Amino acid sequence: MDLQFSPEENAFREEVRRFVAEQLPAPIRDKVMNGVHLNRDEHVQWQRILHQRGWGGPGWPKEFGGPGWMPAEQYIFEEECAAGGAPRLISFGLKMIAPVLMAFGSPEQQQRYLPKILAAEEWWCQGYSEPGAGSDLASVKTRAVKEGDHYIVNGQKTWTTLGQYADWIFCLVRTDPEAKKQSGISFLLIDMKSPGVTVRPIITLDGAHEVNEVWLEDVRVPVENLIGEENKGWTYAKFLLGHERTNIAGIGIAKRELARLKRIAEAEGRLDDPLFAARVAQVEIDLIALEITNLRVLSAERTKKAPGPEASILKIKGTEIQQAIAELMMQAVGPYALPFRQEDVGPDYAANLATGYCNQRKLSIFGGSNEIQKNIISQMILGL
Amino acid sequence: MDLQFSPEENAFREEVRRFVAEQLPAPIRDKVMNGVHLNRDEHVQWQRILHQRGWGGPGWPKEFGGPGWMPAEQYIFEEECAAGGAPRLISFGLKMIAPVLMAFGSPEQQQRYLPKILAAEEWWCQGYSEPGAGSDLASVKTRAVKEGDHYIVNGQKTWTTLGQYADWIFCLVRTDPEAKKQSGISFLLIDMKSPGVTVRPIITLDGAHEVNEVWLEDVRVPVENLIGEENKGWTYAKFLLGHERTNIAGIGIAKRELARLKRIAEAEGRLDDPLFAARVAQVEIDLIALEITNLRVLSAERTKKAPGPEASILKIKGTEIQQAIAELMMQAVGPYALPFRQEDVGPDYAANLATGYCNQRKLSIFGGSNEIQKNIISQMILGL
Amino acid sequence: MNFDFNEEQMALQDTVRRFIAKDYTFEKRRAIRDSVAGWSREIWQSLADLGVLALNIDEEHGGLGYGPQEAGLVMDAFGAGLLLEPYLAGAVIAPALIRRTTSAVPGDTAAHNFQEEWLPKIAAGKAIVVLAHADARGTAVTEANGKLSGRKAVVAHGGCADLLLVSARTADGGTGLFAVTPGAEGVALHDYPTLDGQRAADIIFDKAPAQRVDAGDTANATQHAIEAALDIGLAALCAEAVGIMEATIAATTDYLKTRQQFGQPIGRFQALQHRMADMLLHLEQARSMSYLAAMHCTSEDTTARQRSLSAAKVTIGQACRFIAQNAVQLHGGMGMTDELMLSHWFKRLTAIEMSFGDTDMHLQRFARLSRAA
Amino acid sequence: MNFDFNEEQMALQDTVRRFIAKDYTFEKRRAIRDSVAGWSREIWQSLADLGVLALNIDEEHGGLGYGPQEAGLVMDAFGAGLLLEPYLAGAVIAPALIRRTTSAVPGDTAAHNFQEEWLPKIAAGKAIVVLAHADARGTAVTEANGKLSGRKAVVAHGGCADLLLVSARTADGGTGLFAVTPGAEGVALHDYPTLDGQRAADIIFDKAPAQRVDAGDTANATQHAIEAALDIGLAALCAEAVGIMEATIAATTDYLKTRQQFGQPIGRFQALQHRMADMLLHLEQARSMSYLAAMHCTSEDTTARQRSLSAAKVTIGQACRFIAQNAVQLHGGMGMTDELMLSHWFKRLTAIEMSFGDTDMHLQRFARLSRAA
Repeated sequence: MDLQFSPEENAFREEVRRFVAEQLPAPIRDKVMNGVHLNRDEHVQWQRILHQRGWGGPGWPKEFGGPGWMPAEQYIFEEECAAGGAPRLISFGLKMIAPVLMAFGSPEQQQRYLPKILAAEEWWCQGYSEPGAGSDLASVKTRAVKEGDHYIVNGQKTWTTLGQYADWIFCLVRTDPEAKKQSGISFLLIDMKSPGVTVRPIITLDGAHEVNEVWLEDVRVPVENLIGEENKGWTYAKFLLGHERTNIAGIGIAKRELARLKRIAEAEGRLDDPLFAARVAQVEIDLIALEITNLRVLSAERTKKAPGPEASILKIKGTEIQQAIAELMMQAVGPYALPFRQEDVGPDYAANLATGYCNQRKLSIFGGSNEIQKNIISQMILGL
Repeated sequence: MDLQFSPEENAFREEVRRFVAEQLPAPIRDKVMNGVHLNRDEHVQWQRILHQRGWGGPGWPKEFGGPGWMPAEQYIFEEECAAGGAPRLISFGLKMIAPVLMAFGSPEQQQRYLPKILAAEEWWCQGYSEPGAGSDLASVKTRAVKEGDHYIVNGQKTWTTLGQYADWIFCLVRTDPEAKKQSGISFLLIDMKSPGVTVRPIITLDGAHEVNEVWLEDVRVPVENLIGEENKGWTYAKFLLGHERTNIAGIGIAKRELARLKRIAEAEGRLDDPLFAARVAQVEIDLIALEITNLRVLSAERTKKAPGPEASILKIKGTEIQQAIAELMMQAVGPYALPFRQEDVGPDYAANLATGYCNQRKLSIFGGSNEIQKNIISQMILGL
Repeated sequence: MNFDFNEEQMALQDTVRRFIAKDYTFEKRRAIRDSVAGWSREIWQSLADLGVLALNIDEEHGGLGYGPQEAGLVMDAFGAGLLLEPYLAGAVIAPALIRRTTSAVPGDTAAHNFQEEWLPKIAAGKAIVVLAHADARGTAVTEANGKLSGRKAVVAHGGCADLLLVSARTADGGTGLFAVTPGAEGVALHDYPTLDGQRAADIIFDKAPAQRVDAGDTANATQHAIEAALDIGLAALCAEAVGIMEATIAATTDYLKTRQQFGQPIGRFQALQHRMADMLLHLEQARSMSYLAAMHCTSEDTTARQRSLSAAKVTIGQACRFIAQNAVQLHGGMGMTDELMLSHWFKRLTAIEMSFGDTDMHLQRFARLSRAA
Repeated sequence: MNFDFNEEQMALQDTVRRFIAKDYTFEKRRAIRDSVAGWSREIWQSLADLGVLALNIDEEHGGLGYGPQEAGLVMDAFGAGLLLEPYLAGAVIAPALIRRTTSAVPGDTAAHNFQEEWLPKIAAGKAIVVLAHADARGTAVTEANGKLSGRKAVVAHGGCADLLLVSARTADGGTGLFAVTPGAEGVALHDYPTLDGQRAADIIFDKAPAQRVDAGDTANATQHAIEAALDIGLAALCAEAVGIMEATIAATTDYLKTRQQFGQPIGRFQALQHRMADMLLHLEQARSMSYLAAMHCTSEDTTARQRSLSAAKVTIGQACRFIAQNAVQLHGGMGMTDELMLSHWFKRLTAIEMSFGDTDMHLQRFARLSRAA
């Protein structure tokens, strides 16, 4: 057992750190460092900078244009990007649909879609959840009926993150209504410009427009946009859910936010309050422990490939830590957290803290609620 | 709404306080004040003192020899007894079997048993739980078969608190093995001196002998010892469970223990530690809130009679508070909590703190585990 | 010992509840929130017509002479509808303060005149008076030659005040209370929305003309009077929180009964049932403490009063946090949307926890006062 | 970065695990616990034969020269069996201390002789050396003219020591380390059982003859050496806790699968499943921190070392508390009985949380060190 990174890994960390410091545009870094939402162009700009360096797909193998990194390198990369104030990678293309395309897509599909994801020429979004199917994904109701060389798709997707920016949506659709739950589902790629696709914003409690409803009315989708086999979509969906969980612990981001919390608390004199100082210490300790737990899972993955149910541990603790940090930041500024989206009231760092706290409540709900994660742990790890 | 006690109630409080101060033997008070277990004789001695004053059955109506107090007076009485260091009432006779006898017993049974309970001439214990039926009481397996004017009883009871002192045990027994769960159960009174009754101690983690197994082998019980009707025992059992829950919050005891915690913490200088002081403050605040919640339930009972599902709230918070106090007392003395049942090591007050902490773990398990109480709240109050 | 409200009290609360249900719907509230002012004079007038603005003002000055219990019943009823109008600031705290500061010295005619001028106007809904006191950052305002200079931050409903009562440090080092007209020269007021959809203001005074209205700060009388008025406000705030939490739990219970996942209502899942039970425990403890706060907030024994109110605020603050977070969690994504009342309750409960001193502040104050006692 | 143990390490742990499973059964342990001494020389000799007493002693002195990782693997394996013998005191802390204190000055022959005399004896199981240092109450021992006077309280395994190493305040105000024979005149030792079935002693020194064994306290070298040795002990204690918690969770999982209530195994109830998931989360975080503790406990950077060890102790202490309490709770009454190993794990986990400084102490130390850093 050796908890140290190797000299090569440390050198790589230095390289990434330097790259981020030199290449990340200052306005983007400032926004990220202060918890401000980025717009589409800013995300695209950073992705293209990474792509130019050959780092556009950190988790991708070399054959598809990725750097072919080991998990430890991916981890270091994400940690340094987060620490340096780089935007989170746009996961829907890079981490969700791309692995599915690589594993189950046809060579034509791979060539058509993957390069544009790397180059940020096409933005993807996810069409999994439906109004009646949040945690219970397999009860998807959106119907796709084959007519000649097209599927005609009708239904409604929801909680579609950043769908307002998307060129494409990957969808779970029901192709066999007679089959039992999981077995009649297919996996379709749909052009957002198709007639019949309507995106309606969902405004969240923090006043942000991050998620959407996507309505599909008689949308015609060419059969070549089917991934793999018809009615086998659940297999690909589960595969994707597994991959979505890489870096699920969010260590790099949590470290960056913890540093922000400590700066704010220090500025507000709150670390002189022993209770507040103890709360900050508690979350810092939890994060140290989670980082090691995360590295242990990564280390085990070298032999076992896909993240197992241990990822549920990372999801729960990771989101709890991020939520605790957001809560403490808001708490640290006291009354000045109350002004809502007012950049000209109170100290600079106060403006986003309450909305940040509100926004972070999503972390324990989305991506498989923490209750679902506990089901997974008790059933898959403990066998209950 | 008026949260004050009336002048009459305050005068009554004074009277009880004086009585306890004058009549409670000092050796008993010292034991109670320091969390030392009492023996049978000490319990009996105090009960007889109360009985002489006419206060032997605080919850009893006048017709059976009780003082006929209202809930508020009972509450004041129990609170002052606890504050003054009086032993907890021996509930198995006074609060469990007695209400059942009053409600469902024959006049002969009432005359035979009730006076001896008041006078502490007979000690009762409870025969509800069985090895296979803890929370799930209705799955009782002990069999009673009628042969002429006797029942022949075979089976095993467990967790029988202070059964080693008992003259009588009240038992749930199955008289109709064909009937569905609840409906084949009867309620029997069994003389502990009957041939075939064996009491075996269960030693708990604190080294104490408080609970027992009671084995029943071909025990002959006269039919006149049946309460009410055969196979209707579940009705009486539920009635008893309702009554067991009077004073379930344990406010008086918790107040006394909180005062002990504060004395110990002050002696150890632990209140200068802001974290420890905050933990003590938290439990004190919880207790203030619970006392009012308890009074609200008592106030509502004046019109509704038996304690409703609200008693589950009192059980959960009451036991959490008592457990938290025990935990903090142990924590307060640090290393000196470690010596196990050593009265000659460390400060006087340290000797029982770790065993007390261990012993108090039972509170959230016995009398309907806190998990069962949450089931009751979610189903009976919230309708889930 | 009696926890029942009398018929008059029940009728009062019923009236307010009916008003909220009928005239303060989700849509109506949203329109008010999105208006320029962020509150409605029309609603304010309706509240005056219902008599609730006169509740906390003595009969001598055109009020009804009720106490904190009735204020609590009204605030509890406002809770479910999340009233945006400045009831707490204008109809609870201001009258309590005017009553206490301007009558400290018997026979003070100027003070008496101040009461006679303003209390009837408040009762009738003709004037909104708001206290601008220190926030946690302690930005100070000082007085010199009848003019105020300095800054008050995050003054709840400061923007809608017809008259500001401003606490300021006087030349002799004491605290004085001054009446300032918001439109006066030397007063710059920046009004903005807060997290909960209500309004607050940062106010800068630059030699603003002010009239002293307290009867002098002998033995810290003015400071004590301000604290006493704020404690009456805190008790009312606790009652509002209880009303919101009750509504939040009711809505979440309904949601759990109807929302289907994995072939059954999610309320059948035991882990969620137990969470709801925990939420109910918090609510009932909070309700108990709101009664305690109402009873003790007018006590003359400052230490006992502050100890009780700190205990109440800790219990209620923790309940606000737990219930708000878990109600959103149990609603899943739906709990995050601006479209459901739930997220608005969430935000108001969050704001309440942070107002009047947060949980940690009160927990430590309680520990200090308990040890001293 | 590699979290796998090598084959040698795995074999070592396997050996200890097999020994515990075969030679340290529940019944055997109970008999040892109830014996007059409360521990077994025979078992101690078996541990010597297995080589584990030599683990933390350098090869030069008859040891195997392993480090904290191996000590952790052994302590982890002892955990499930709740070894009563003084491994932590006698085979982890004492060698680390002797190594550090008595070799601070190169060429100190007396010190060298002390190492040569005692380390091989410890490795062979021929001598048990125990450190008697201050407890949280800070009862002091002072040295004058080669004699010690004062009191050490709750010295873990003090009663079974062949030699005590006693920290004492010297005439110059520094800390010295002194070897004292327990049977010597002027030493009164009161040996008693502790909550976890182990032994501790209160020791009173009254002009007890003592031999100074440290090389002088220049720049607090002796104090630092003691702290360094205790930190190595704390890391080993963390590993023991992880072993116990793992066993506790496994036993509770089994119980939930077999115990029937309301017609099904209670492990089917979601609220209990989620509790188990929370326990597992605590365990995995604790395990991570026990690795961190093993890695950092020998660090020369005192601040970084103490910060890491405090973080580890907080995580592990909280896990001990949560897992112990909930394992008993989920076992119901069965969890309370002396008959099941479960209650013994509970008590040892409770004792561990209170040893080497409790959670609050370490949480605050971590906060202090983090801010300073």
